[in-house]
Amino acid sequence: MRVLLKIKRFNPERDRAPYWAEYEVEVEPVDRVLDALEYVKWHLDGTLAFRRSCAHGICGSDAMLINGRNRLACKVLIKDLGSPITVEPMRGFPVIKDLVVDMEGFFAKYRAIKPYLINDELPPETERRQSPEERARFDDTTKCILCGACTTSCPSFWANGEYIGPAAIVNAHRFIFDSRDRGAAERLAILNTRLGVWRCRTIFNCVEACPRGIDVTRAIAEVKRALLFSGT
Amino acid sequence: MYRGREGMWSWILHRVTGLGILLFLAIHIVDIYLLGWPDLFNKLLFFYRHPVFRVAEVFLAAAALYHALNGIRILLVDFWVEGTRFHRQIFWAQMVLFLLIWIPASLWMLSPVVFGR
Amino acid sequence: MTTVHRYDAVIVGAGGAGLRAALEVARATPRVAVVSKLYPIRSHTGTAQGGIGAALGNMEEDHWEWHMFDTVKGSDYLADQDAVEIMCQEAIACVYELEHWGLPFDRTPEGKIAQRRFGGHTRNFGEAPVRRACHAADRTGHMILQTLYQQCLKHEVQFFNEFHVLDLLLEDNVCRGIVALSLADGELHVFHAKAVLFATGGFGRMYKVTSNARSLTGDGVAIALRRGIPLEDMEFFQFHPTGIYKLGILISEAARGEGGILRNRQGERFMERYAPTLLDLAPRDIISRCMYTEIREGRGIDGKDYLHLDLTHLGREVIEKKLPDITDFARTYLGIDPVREPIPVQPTAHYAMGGIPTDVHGRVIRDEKNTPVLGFYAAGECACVSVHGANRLGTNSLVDILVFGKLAGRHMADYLRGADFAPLPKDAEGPAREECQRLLTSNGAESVARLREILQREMMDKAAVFRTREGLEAMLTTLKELKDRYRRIRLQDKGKIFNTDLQEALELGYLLDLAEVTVVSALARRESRGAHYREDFPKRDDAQWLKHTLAYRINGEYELRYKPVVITRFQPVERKY
Amino acid sequence: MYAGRERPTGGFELFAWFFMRISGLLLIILVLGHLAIMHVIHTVDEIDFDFVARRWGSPFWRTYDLVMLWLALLHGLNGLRTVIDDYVHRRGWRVVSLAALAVIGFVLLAMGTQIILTFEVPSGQMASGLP
Ligand SMILES: Cc1cc2nc3c(=O)[nH]c(=O)nc-3n(C[C@H](O)[C@H](O)[C@H](O)COP(=O)(O)OP(=O)(O)OC[C@H]3O[C@@H](n4cnc5c(N)ncnc54)[C@H](O)[C@@H]3O)c2cc1C
Ligand code: HEM
Ligand code: SF4
Ligand code: F3S
Ligand code: FES
Repeated sequence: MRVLLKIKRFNPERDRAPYWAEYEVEVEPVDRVLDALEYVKWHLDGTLAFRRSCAHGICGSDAMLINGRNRLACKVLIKDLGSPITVEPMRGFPVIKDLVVDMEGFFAKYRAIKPYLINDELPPETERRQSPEERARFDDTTKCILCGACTTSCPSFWANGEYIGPAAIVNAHRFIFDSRDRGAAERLAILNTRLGVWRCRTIFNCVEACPRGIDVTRAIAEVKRALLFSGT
Repeated sequence: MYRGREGMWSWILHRVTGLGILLFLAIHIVDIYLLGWPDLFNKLLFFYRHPVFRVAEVFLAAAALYHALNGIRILLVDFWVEGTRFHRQIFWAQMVLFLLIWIPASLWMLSPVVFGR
Repeated sequence: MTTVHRYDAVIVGAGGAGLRAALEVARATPRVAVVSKLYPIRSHTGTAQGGIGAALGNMEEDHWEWHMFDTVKGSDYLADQDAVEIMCQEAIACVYELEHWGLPFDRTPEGKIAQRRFGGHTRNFGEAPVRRACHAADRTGHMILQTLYQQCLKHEVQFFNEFHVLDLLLEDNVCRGIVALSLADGELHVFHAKAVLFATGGFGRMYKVTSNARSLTGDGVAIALRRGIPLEDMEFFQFHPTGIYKLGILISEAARGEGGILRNRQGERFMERYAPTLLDLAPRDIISRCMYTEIREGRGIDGKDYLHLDLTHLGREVIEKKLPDITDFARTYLGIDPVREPIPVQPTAHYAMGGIPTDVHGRVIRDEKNTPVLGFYAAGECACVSVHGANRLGTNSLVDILVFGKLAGRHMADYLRGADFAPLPKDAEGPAREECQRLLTSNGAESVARLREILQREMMDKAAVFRTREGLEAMLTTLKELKDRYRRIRLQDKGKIFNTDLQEALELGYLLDLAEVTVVSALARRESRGAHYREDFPKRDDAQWLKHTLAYRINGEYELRYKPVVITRFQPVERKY
Repeated sequence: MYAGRERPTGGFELFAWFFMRISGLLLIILVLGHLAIMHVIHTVDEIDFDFVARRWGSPFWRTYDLVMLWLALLHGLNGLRTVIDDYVHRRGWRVVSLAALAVIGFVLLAMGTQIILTFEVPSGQMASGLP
């Protein structure tokens, strides 16, 4: 099946401004958009740059804007999109080249919420105990692969790039609600600011975009409620 | 244009209606202030009685109604644990409710302009 | 402009092995850098699904000796038993350590780490399957990678992300650092170090159908080979029985651990005929061969080259709770709901048992007398300790990367205290620069993609589950041709910024080298053992071949030497399940 | 739910967020009620100085309008503040626009409050129960 692929390209070494390039690619309906991109790279234009690694939605390399929505190129099939297919880099991060964006700012925000278990108590010789219910409490947010699809789909983030963004909040949630963690207060304090959770306007683009099916807005709401009321 | 869904459109509308009402509120405060000058106040009322404003009034009502109903949805998302799962359904329910209230109300409000009362 | 950095220790690769080692070294010195061509959390460790094996005995009685026995037997007795012993003992502490660092394992009702069955893991030396694989749904690797990365952030380990390592600085048996290409701007960086650890992962990408990521091209292994280090046991490459048909995406053994069954076109549970005790949980080499036998004998589904993995009897609850990700894969990529339909599967190239030879301290060794290279370490899939011998058991790779990542890191930390910076070679980045220049300016007509496609297809055909002398010899000829054509490639991207065209060309170079070593080693081993199956020599031959291969490349030619297997507790016997 | 030390409380942003919700909840009744009465039940044709005067003869409606004024204005102004925070990034501009917002907001609040509190019902006007 032939599909028209429109890619927003930009190579700072060559181009003054981004432009749209069009490619006719030969793919199977059950192929992924990633296959189409690789078709271009391998058969039509080797200069095309994009990130990818696992090709099955686990490593989080290839989040991009496909037909107007953020998705992983390796997790959306051609048959679900038809033709033409438009592909752009994620919004809100500086473009390094073509579909490759600079994620440093994104990871800086991730680091800001102290994404590691905080607990200075001496652990037992075997495992710390945690009931299945306590474990289930934060299961959803452990799935995050830090692909950036949520943060770059968020209008609040586009408007104000200093907003810490849903991905960082999701990862804070993962620890705040872990019964073994003792750092909830620190993290909540970091999120309780003008650029923290309160910038979220419950727009839900993040939930639609998350390739891991995380209910991001719910996680954010839980963090907000944790700030408002003790104990919930 | 990012292809957002209910969540994004409802937010854009909420923002636009909120700012719209705020603008009207500001004007409204000024005109009410003119109560201090009864004659001037009464004279300026022609403005509100002009058919153009009567139509605008219907949209003001729409804005307030939408903003209020969507505000309830936001409250549900914020405070009801399952709210985030059903936000889309709530949105459509709210839109149905909106039309059910707004259409009769605006017909009623516009009837004096169209038919004279 | 080349930038020169100076770190006590440089770790190449930010998968499980690299990060675990970094954490250990970071205890001794803050001057440790992790250099990785991917962002750490993009590493392939994150895709590991099923679990990590450790004899915690949380669900039923278990002992590390049992684990050791299974590992040795699974390896077809080629594993070094001293190393296996250490691994199976240390596994337990390593799992608890991860838990203390916050890894969200699934839990038993009493709140302990939950465990499940996995291929080849048994109770009491082979009696029946045992629950040994500690898991977090089917995302165990993801959780391990995240947890280790989080700890590295906590300990402020320095990262150089999207730096593609091109060369190892090794002179007079002393390691001096590495050279890397920064993808973002195309500049070369020299890292001057007292010690270097390679943890660059596997190289499944030399096969057409593989569970491995695009990035698993064996860079570190090939670089070591080019720098004169021999490669151990490269003929052993594991094919995992259940890759999604055509795509190769893995359906974890956990699916069978939870009770999934393999069926042929008649709906028959064919493993009953081959492995009456362990059935669908027999080791991978055996099941993959059985599957191909079924297919060859016309019992593939619709007569095609795949079979069915049937989970339908497990029920929605088990499938969605315990195997959520693979359920998602089946739904996304096949449009199949495993709750109601069986999944089409075929063996997929999965794991390299061979690699850079090391001792149990992660020190790279350079000959059959185990002489270490000073300051050069390797751990993880790129290394060969060897704990997996001729066939790795499921869950043992995650154990391997943790245990030997840790031990290597510990030894490095000790070494750093006594060592000094050996001077950098003159023009340290010269060879790396030349290689890039050559690829960038090469003006032939060959395309990297085309050559890689041929390589992958031919390797799948001739050097995969079943091998013959003719096939392997033909493969060698093909490889000679491909290498020749590789010299005449032409890149379209000549720029500096994020030049993935160049990167793919470099990676193809590594794959070609590794494919060649694999084939040369396989051709020489005239027996069948574990994952290496020669149709012309279908029997295991302990008298001649109970030994490790060491393949050297000297001036473009290969020389094979051999090294004895360490046998301590378990004498080789015939392998039956 | 979460373990650990005391949770942080307060903070202006938290308060502002919460205020938006509480005021919104009250405004549903106040604003929709106001609109229904003034624009649906009555129409602008009927509204003039006398109408207002009659209405404000009742302390109930004065209070009603005063509460509505404060809540709506503070709610709306805070809403506009978030909007400014979203779109005005240059530090200088943001400070200027927020200051302008505060000044205008204060003036409007003062005007509205003053007229509601100090409006004198002309003698002869009867306070009527219903507006
Ligand atoms: C789908 C799948 C499922 C699996 N499931 C299990 C399981 O359930 N249990 C189990 O025990 N094992 C499992 N395995 C095997 C196991 O996951 C891997 O063997 C193991 O994770 C390898 O870890 P590593 O640290 O050695 O390498 P990787 O995690 O692959 O990391 C390699 C690192 O090296 C870096 N790198 C590579 N080349 C360069 C270069 N040139 N320059 C700089 N950096 C470089 C990469 O960026 C990356 O950070 C599975 C494997 C796959 C493919
Ligand atoms: C009628 C009842 C009302 C309800 C239930 C309500 C509810 C809300 C809520 C919950 C928000 C916060 C939205 C968020 O944080 O994402 C909000 C925002 C806002 N409201 Fe209201 N409101 C009401 C009336 C008004 C009135 C009368 C005005 C005008 C004066 C107004 C102007 C605004 C503005 C400007 C915003 C900011 C919009 C944004 O940030 O996108 N609202 N409203
Ligand atoms: S929450 Fe979802 S979309 Fe956001 S970074 Fe994590 S996985 Fe990606
Ligand atoms: S899209 Fe943005 S505003 Fe909140 S709900 Fe998601 S983070
Ligand atoms: S390539 Fe890994 S998520 Fe798409």
